[in-house]
This record gives sequence, C-alpha cells and structure tokens, in this order.
Amino acid sequence: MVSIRPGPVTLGGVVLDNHLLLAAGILGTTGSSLNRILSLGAGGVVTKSIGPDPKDGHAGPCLVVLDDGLLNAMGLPNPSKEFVDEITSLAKKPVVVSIFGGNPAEFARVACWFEGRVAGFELNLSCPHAEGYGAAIGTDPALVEACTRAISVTGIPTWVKLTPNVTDITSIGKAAERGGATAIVAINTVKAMRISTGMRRPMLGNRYGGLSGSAIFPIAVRCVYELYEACNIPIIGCGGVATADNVIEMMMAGASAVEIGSAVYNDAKVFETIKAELYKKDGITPLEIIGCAHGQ
Amino acid sequence: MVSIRPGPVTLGGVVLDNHLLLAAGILGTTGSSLNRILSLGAGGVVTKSIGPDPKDGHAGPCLVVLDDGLLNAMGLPNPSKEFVDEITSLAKKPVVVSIFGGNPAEFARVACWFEGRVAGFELNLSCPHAEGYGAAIGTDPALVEACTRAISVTGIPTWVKLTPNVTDITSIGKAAERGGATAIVAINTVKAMRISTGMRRPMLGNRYGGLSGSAIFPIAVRCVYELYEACNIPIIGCGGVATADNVIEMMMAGASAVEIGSAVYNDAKVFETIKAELYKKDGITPLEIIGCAHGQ
Amino acid sequence: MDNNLSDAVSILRVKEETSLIRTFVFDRSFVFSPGQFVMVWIPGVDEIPMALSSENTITVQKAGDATSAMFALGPGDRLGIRGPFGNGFTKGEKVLAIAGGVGAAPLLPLARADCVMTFLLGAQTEKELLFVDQLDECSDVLIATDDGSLGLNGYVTALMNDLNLGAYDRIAVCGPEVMMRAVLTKVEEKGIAHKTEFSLHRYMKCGVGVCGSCCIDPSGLRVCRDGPVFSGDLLLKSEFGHYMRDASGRKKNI
Amino acid sequence: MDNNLSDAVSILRVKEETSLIRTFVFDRSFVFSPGQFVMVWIPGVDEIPMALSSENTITVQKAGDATSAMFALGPGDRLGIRGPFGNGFTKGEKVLAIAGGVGAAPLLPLARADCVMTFLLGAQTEKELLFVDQLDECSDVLIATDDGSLGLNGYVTALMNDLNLGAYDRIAVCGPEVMMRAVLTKVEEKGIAHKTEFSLHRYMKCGVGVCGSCCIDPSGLRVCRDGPVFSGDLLLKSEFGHYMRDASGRKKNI
Ligand SMILES: Cc1cc2nc3c(=O)[nH]c(=O)nc-3n(C[C@H](O)[C@H](O)[C@H](O)COP(=O)(O)OP(=O)(O)OC[C@H]3O[C@@H](n4cnc5c(N)ncnc54)[C@H](O)[C@@H]3O)c2cc1C
Ligand SMILES: Cc1cc2nc3c(=O)[nH]c(=O)nc-3n(C[C@H](O)[C@H](O)[C@H](O)COP(=O)(O)OP(=O)(O)OC[C@H]3O[C@@H](n4cnc5c(N)ncnc54)[C@H](O)[C@@H]3O)c2cc1C
Ligand SMILES: Cc1cc2nc3c(=O)[nH]c(=O)nc-3n(C[C@H](O)[C@H](O)[C@H](O)COP(=O)(O)O)c2cc1C
Ligand SMILES: Cc1cc2nc3c(=O)[nH]c(=O)nc-3n(C[C@H](O)[C@H](O)[C@H](O)COP(=O)(O)O)c2cc1C
Ligand code: FES
Ligand code: FES
Repeated sequence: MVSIRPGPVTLGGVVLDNHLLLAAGILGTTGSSLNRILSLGAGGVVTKSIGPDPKDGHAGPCLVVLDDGLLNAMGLPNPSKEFVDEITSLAKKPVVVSIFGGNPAEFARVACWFEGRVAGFELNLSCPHAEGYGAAIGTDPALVEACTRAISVTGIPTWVKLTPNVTDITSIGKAAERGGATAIVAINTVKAMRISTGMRRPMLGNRYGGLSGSAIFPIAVRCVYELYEACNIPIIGCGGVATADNVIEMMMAGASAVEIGSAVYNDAKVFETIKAELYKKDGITPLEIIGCAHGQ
Repeated sequence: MVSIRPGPVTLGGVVLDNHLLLAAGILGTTGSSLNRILSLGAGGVVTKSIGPDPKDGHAGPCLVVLDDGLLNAMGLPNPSKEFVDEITSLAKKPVVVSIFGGNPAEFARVACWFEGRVAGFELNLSCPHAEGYGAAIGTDPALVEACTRAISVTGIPTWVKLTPNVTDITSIGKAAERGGATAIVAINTVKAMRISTGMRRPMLGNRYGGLSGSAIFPIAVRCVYELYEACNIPIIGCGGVATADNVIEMMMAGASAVEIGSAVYNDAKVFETIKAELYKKDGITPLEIIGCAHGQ
Repeated sequence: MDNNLSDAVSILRVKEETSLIRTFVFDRSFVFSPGQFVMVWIPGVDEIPMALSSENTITVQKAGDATSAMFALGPGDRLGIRGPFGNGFTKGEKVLAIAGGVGAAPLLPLARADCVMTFLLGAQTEKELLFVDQLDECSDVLIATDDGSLGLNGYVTALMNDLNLGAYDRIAVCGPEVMMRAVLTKVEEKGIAHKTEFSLHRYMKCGVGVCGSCCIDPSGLRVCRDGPVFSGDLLLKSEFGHYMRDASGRKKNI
Repeated sequence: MDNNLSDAVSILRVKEETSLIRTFVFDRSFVFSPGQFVMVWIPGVDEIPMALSSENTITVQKAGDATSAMFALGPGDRLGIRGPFGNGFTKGEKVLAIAGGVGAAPLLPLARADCVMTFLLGAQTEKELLFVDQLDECSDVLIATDDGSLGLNGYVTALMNDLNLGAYDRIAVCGPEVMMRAVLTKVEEKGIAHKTEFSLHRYMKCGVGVCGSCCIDPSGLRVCRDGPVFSGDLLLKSEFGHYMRDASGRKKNI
C-alpha cells in the first residue's frame, strides 16, 4: 500500500493535525466527547450540527445497525446556542462546527455565536431526513450558494457538505464554490429505509433515514471524483471510510482529507488504527496521489 | 417469518409463475441462459437490454465484486435485432424484453421487432453508465413520459425501470404512469466508482459504473416506499434482494413482485432457495402485506 | 459490522410489581450479563433503553410517553428489542448490591447469579419496593423506606452505616442518581470507590456508541457502550450527581 | 459476497516463447487448479481472460488489441489480476493431454502436476510449438505440425490414431475449437466422450458468472463459472465447434 508522510494539513483554511477528521454527528454532541476523539488520534473534529433552536430530534428508533453500514434518522437533535459552552475548552483545537438553518439568515445567526471560537464552519446542506433543513435546501443550487455566502463573508473557513441525493452533485458543488466555500465535504448519508418484517413497519421512527458506512463508500468515491473534475476548491471525502486504503482511494479520487463517522462503531480507536498504517516517515507526499486517478 | 401462498401472479399485464423475476442484464444475453434461469425457479425473466444497434459495450474491466455488492459498467452490450432469434424458443414463457433507445422513436423501433413474441417490455430508462441512453433519459420526466407512451400505445404490457440517481424518484415514477406504464421497476443500479489504489486508476474501464447487491437494498426499499405513496400502478422491487425476508420487506414497502440480479453471483439457484422459504401452502395472501408498512 | 436489527418479540405476560412498575415477559430469551440493557422499540412511539431484569424480562417504571405507552400493552403485543448492549457489572465473590426504586431491575439478575451476599433495597414506601420476594430467595436483603413503612426509616444509604463494607469485594449500585451520588460519597470516604460500580442513566438514542447523546463529562465516555456500569473512581470528578443532558444535548441539573 | 478485487501485480520478466506467444512472469503467485483462469486487466485497454500457465505466469498469444498492448509491456509494468476463476481439469491417474497452439498454456500445469502420461502437442510449424522443453521434462510428448517441420505432418488429432485411448482414464483438451471439435468427434466414436474434458474459449466480460456473455447453447451454462472445462458428453449436442458469440452477443460461426 501507498504510505504518506505525516505532518499538519491545511485544508480550506483550517489547520489539521492529520488527514483524518471525525464526521459530523458522530460522538459530536459534547466538548468532552470531541476532546476524547481528538486524543484518540483524529486530526480534527466536526461537531454535531447546530441549529437556530434546540431540537430533541426524531422519536426512536433513530439508528439501525446493518451488516455493512448504519441507517440513521436522528433528526438533528442539538442544544443550539448552549453548545458554545461545550467547546470553549477546545479553543485553538481543530474543531469545525457543523451548522444548519432553514435559510441564509438562520445560518448566519447560528454562525455568529461561534465567531472567534472555532477553526471553521461546515454547512450541513445535506441531512436527508430533516424537514426544511439539510438536503431540503441542499438540492437547490441557488439556496446553497446563498447560504454559503451568508457564512463565507465572515472570512471564517467555510466548508459545505453536500448530499448525494441529487441528479447532479457537481451543480451543487459549483454553487457552493460560487458562494465562497473554502472546501467541499462529500458526502452526507444516502436516503434509505429498512422495514422490520416482524413489526411490519419502517425500522426508523422517522421512517426514512440516511445510509452511511461501507455500503456507501463506492457512491462517495464517485461523488468526490465527479466534484474534483468540476470544482477548484479542496474536497474532503466522507462516506464509508474505514481503512488506510480507503483513505488513499478517496485521495486518488480527489480528496485532500477525509471524514470518518460510522467506522467508529466498529472501533472507537479507528483514527489511531488508520494512522498507524497510513503514515510513514519516508512516505510520499499526499500531493502525488490526490486526484491521481483522473485523466488517464 | 411471514410465508405467502404460492400461485401465479399477474403483474402489470404479465403473468408470472411466482413473485421472483430475473433482473435485466444478469445472465440475460441468450435464450438458453434465460431458459436455464426459468428452469431454476424464476417466476419470470427480464432479458439483457436490447437497443437499436448492436453494441460491444465498454472496454473492461466491466465488473468488480465487492464485499456487499457488484459494481458494473457493461455499457449495454447487446446483439440488437438478432436477439429476436434467441428468444423464439421461449414463446409463451414469462419473458419480458428489456429495451433501450436514445429517444421515443428508437424505443418504438426496438419494441416492434418483438411484438407478439414476448410477455411484455421493460424500458431501461435507468442505466447509469451509457452515454445518451438509460439514466441520461430517465432523469427527465418529459422524456420518460414520451418514451413510455411510445411503447404503451401498442397495448403490450409496459414496465418502466427507474434510476435512483435523481433528486426525486417519484416525479419520474409519475411521468411513467402518465405515459401509460403498466408497472414500475425500482431500482436500477446506483452510480458509483471504486479506484484501485494499486493501479491508481478507477477499477472499471468506464471509470463510473452502477452499484448493485445488498449495499443498495436500503436505497431500493426507500425508493419503492416513496413510489408506492406517489403512484397507483404496481411496483416491482429491485436492488439487493437476496433472501425470502428481503422479498417480504420489499412487499411491505409496496412491491407486488421483485427482480433479483446480483444475488445470482453467490447462488445461481437463488430462486429455488428463496421460493423454498417464501412460499407455504397455508401462507397468507400477498395482498395482506403489500404496502403494509405505510400509513401507520 | 455485525448487523443488530431489532427482534420482534411478543409479550407473553405483564406482571404488576408496584403501582408504577411492571415486568414484561417476552417469548424470547437473550444471552446477557447482569447490568446490560436492551433498546426497546415501542412501535409508533419511541425506542428507549431498559435493563434486562432476567433473560426474558424487562421491568419498567412509568416515567413518560414511551413507558406509558408500554403500560397500555398486554399479552400478544409486539415490541422490538435490540441488544443486549453495554458492559454489565463485574462479578465478585462477595458482592454488596444497593438498589433504589426501579434500580433493582439490573441488580436482580446479579443476585440470581448467586454472588450477592447482601442486598440493600430502598423505595419510597413498602408498596413501591421491587422484587422483595425474589431477592429474599437468593440474598440477604435489608430494606429501607423513605416513610418507614417497611425496614429502616430513611434512605437506603443509611443501611450502609451498619455494614462492614470492607467485607465485600465489590459493591454494585443502581438507583436514582442523587442516591447513587450519596453512595459514592460514602465509599469514597472509606477509600473503596474503586471497588464500587454504578449503573448510569443517560439519554440514549443510538444505544451503540455512535451518536454521542449519552457521553459523560469530563471523560467523554459513552454510557451506552463504555458503560452503563462505571467504576466509582472514574465518576468521582465527573458530572455524575450534578447534571445530565436531555434529548437535545442541553445540560439539566440533577 | 467475498470481495474479489484485482490485485496489482508487477511483471518480473517476459519470456518470448514463439513469435506470437509470450509468457509473463508476475511478482505474485496464485493458488489454483490447472485449467483455471484469471481476468487480466491491462490498464487503459481492457480486461481479458487468460489461463494460468503456472502459479505466477500467463502465456499469451497476440490476438488483437489487448494482447498487443500486453506485448508492449515489460519488467516493472503493472497488470491487474483477479481470480483464479472457473473449475479446472479433473485430475486422473493416467491422463492424455491434447493441446493445439496456445492451448498448451492451461495444460502445462496439469502435466507438471505429474499426472499426464502422454502429451500430444500441435502447432502450425516447429517454431510455434509451445513449451516443448518443459513438457518433455514431465511427460511423454508427441508432436505434430501442420507443415511437418517437426513430428507428424498433420493435425494433432492424427496423433490420436496411434494411441490406445482406452489406456487413459481421462483426456484433457485445449486448443482451437475446430481442433477440439475434431477430438470430440473421435472420442465420441470410441464411446469415451465422458472421460474427455475440453477447455472452452468464449467471450468473457465479468468472469464470475453474472453477465451472461459466455453462456453456451443449449445448456445455458456459463463458461466462466460452470466451466471453462466441460465434459465431452455435455458438449456433444451443443454449439461447441459450430458457433460462438462476440462481445455484443451476436453469433458468429467457428
Ligand atoms: C442503561 C439504562 C437502563 C435503564 N433501565 C431501566 C429499567 O430497567 N427500568 C426502567 O423503568 N427504566 C430504565 N431506564 C430509564 C428509562 O430508559 C427511561 O425511564 C425511559 O426512557 C423513559 O421514557 P419515557 O418516554 O417514558 O419518558 P419521557 O417522557 O421521554 O422522559 C422521562 C425521563 O426519562 C428519561 N428518558 C427518556 N427517554 C430516554 C432515553 N431514550 N434514554 C434515556 N433516558 C430517557 C429522561 O431522563 C426523561 O427526563 C434505563 C435507562 C438507561 C440509560
Ligand atoms: C478461459 C479462457 C482462457 C484463455 N486462456 C488464454 C491463454 O492462456 N492464452 C491466450 O493467449 N489466450 C487465452 N484466451 C484467449 C484470450 O482471452 C483472447 O485471445 C484475448 O481475449 C484476445 O483479446 P484481444 O483484445 O487481444 O483481441 P481482440 O482484438 O479483442 O479479439 C480477438 C479475439 O479474441 C477473443 N476475445 C477478445 N476479448 C475477449 C474476452 N474478453 N474474452 C474472451 N475472448 C475474447 C475474441 O474471440 C476475439 O475475436 C483464453 C480465453 C478464455 C475464455
Ligand atoms: C448517527 C449519525 C448522525 C449524523 N449526524 C450528522 C449531522 O448532524 N450533520 C451532518 O452533516 N452529518 C451527519 N451525519 C452524517 C455523517 O457526518 C457522514 O456524512 C455520513 O455518516 C457518512 O460518513 P460515514 O460513512 O463515515 O459515516 C450523521 C451520521 C450518523 C451515522
Ligand atoms: C452485470 C449487470 C448488468 C446489468 N445490466 C442491465 C441492463 O442491461 N439493463 C437494466 O435495466 N439493468 C441492468 N442491470 C441492473 C439490474 O437489472 C438491477 O437493476 C440491479 O443490478 C439491482 O438489482 P440487484 O441488486 O438484484 O442486482 C445490470 C446489473 C448488473 C450487475
Ligand atoms: S446513545 Fe448514542 S452514543 Fe450512547
Ligand atoms: S463472463 Fe460474465 S457470465 Fe461468464
């Protein structure tokens, strides 16, 4: 396998300790949990998505464990503004706050609570199971551009996270780029459902949910590859990454870094595990492989 | 597990021996292969997609075997009109011919070769890796409606197979229904890619391909569920079905029957295997469970 | 990942334990360690964590929406069960168990596993005492009630004063958090916090260590996966007894 | 499904066997049975089936685009290999092997496995004969060339006339289909078609029994998965020797 040289990574204006970030919504509800993941080797962490008002989330079941992935419909539970206190102890650490809102003004309102306290923002324009938020906005290029601009004008690093549940993800990526995004994160979960044949009803309280984990890795690689051809800002690959080889594959598709979520289910120490295999002092520079699978 | 009563099934004008069909493009290139699958227990078979001109398909690699699915970019290889001879020996058997074209007239041209020789047509408006065909048309409701109408006017049962690679699959399903489809088949493969880190290039000759098999089952169930709420014609569930319980789950989502493709990889006798578990003389009537996961 | 789909179980019987607590008997048994819990899916309502009070029962206190909905269920009704999850209590030779209210539920199977020498059982009144008969069969039970209707008049922690705590190799505790914190203070004073284990109750959504809703400060450990049973010394300097988080993740005082 | 991704192998050496045939030696070995094949991915060109001529070699005849592209490769170049696939030849005590041209490739490992008593080897001219030295080491080799430049002047099937075919318990055949059909006719006459196995060549795309491009009439069996080695009696009333299908699935005569 290819090994890469260790060292800090600057990505869309955010300085990370390595190429591996914790994805939004996984163990990201409290400061101490985020801190634990940082101490377990993550190069940066993205918080649970924070919105304009506190939300309890959908009624359970909220998560289903499948053979090759997770299906969830948390419904964006979040403490809203109180979350500011959670992360004060993490100042100066590579913490990216995921935010959501129903329109550009709501995004701006949430972001302003965190100004000066975070390394950057990730805009959740992609959650597939929250009425009026996430993918409800993220499938419309004009709205994506406007929400992105509402944050990017602050000059704080602005990452935009995309939904794969669209006919053409590049049109959304380009809208984010026009809006001033400093990086694109691809992808959020894939809209999906399972039904309990024993209970004769959908397994999730919200019926629909989002599929993550290895099942969606080939979809995520495809999206990163498409976006790399269409956009000029860095891409952060997300979706099913579980091994060092997966990280390399995402990089070859065009990702400058990756986010890891569901793989934490099998191994809370997944960041250390991957790092041990991914980095070698005499490894190659990541630039040699980022996007190398294109144009042959 | 729920068991259902065996017996013939009439579906969108086609009479099947049971609820399990062979999906298009799997072992469907020759009459004898289709006949073999019928003799191995399929209730009906859908042929390889046949187009207006012979096509060799994409350069290899055309198929990648993953842990939880297959990734393919065959590129719609097909013998075109010569295929008529392949299936003459199967007259009166439940053979549905999958057809494709670049526009309504091409669909009509291909269909007319088979008039009077087949149980019905399945319109491939969904293959994600063939320029100008399949999903290239199947993402546009107006084109879907026009292509469907071009075939449905013949009075021959017309099934329309949908792509999941759209923002809203129900808008496509409704277009097919308006065009006179007698049934909807959901779903074709999900657009995806894998990259060989050893070779530093996409694993498929065509770079992009379609993901099938268990990885996409939760996506297929979701699509069937959505379509069941939006459309009034029968739905045939397809995507990752591999067990009797998967069949029941598809039915509870709203499918009147299922198509099975990738599961043939693990077990060429998968139809017999599923039938043995699915059907019991004292089983319930399928009507009791089709769509039962809705509206609770 | 090993899939871990909910099993549809049928309720065989419902046993009224107290006015607010019922035991639901399933038609299926689970292999588990005492202290482990399952996620109980009440169709159309919610999914909530419940300790297994035996291989095929949970014992539920009416607390709100989901538990009230359960109280409307009877024989033949279905629940979805996934699990068991979490770590359970460490077994010992001579265990002291301390339970308050429905906290007796995860401790009953520990007592049945025959390693609980003494069982301190508390409740508000005699009528609310849980599992008295079952516990009597397998352990030496000492009782306290807030109103003095049975046993010692006072909190269950008061029963500890008469015991030689040094005689036990492990202490297992489950009950209201205020009561558990009181126990922790006591065992800390005696320098045996490390021998004491507490089963925590935090808001759980996923139950499998992914969503983060049950994480505790300052360790960031997950109650659902790294717990629910934690050693006393780990909890000393923690949120335990002070605050927890609600469904949205906001802190609320205990 | 067990994943079966292509392995990136490096070419260690290329050996020129004849003017049109080269052996490619890999830096990786595969566990296989003689007669099994791999799918060879020539980056940017195509993926084609090739028998393993040993645990770490394939022996390739220049036939068209993909094979020509391979002929441009040398040490250090990479190929993707997935497999081995298919069934391979049934082993026997006393095997007669019959090879025409590059058909010797899958039969060499069978001979090396020490069970081939007699090896009939044919080619157009002496120069095109494959593996003569290697086969001489492990089997009794009889040669025929179309132009008589070595051995019998004529087809390899003619060599069969001088043998007591009843002395062999199995006959393994690989070569051009016309030659194989001639062998089948002969063994049928002698009533030993069931002891004879033929390795078939059909257009393969997936290599794993899914796409259907390699299916044969009238059985519908898949050469890649149910074959490539089939018993003679299964092939008697079949397309074998008469027609095959091209990449599009159209029939073409042999
Ligand atoms: C590991 C564990 C084991 C438990 N075992 C038992 C048991 O054996 N018997 C028993 O009666 N209770 C047990 N509980 C508590 C039980 O989960 C709650 O009483 C129940 O969830 C209340 O749900 P509700 O909808 O009826 O109440 P609500 O009206 O929703 O709320 C009442 C209170 O219950 C708590 N609660 C609600 N939902 C959850 C949730 N998803 N996760 C955690 N707490 C929640 C909150 O503190 C809330 O304030 C256990 C909790 C945990 C974490
Ligand atoms: C099981 C099996 C084992 C084989 N083993 C060997 C071997 O050990 N050595 C060897 O030299 N050849 C072997 N072949 C034949 C080899 O696969 C073809 O010669 C090769 O595919 C030609 O590719 P091309 O692009 O160079 O030729 P093309 O220009 O594509 O075509 C030349 C002819 O090769 C055949 N062909 C092309 N592509 C394929 C394909 N994907 N699958 C099958 N046939 C194809 C067709 O008959 C075609 O007419 C084997 C074939 C099979 C099915
Ligand atoms: C339980 C859970 C909660 C999630 N919550 C969020 C969220 O709040 N915001 C968000 O942008 N993505 C959320 N996601 C999506 C993940 O960040 C990630 O995009 C997705 O899971 C794919 O990556 P993975 O396969 O590595 O998990 C969540 C995913 C899971 C499984
Ligand atoms: C090798 C292969 C070839 C396929 N060819 C076609 C095709 O020609 N036409 C079509 O409509 N679908 C085609 N499909 C899609 C399948 O019919 C089916 O929709 C998809 O594989 C999902 O079902 P499955 O998970 O059961 O395989 C093909 C799929 C595979 C794996
Ligand atoms: S409940 Fe989700 S991490 Fe514990
Ligand atoms: S090559 Fe695809 S079935 Fe044989």
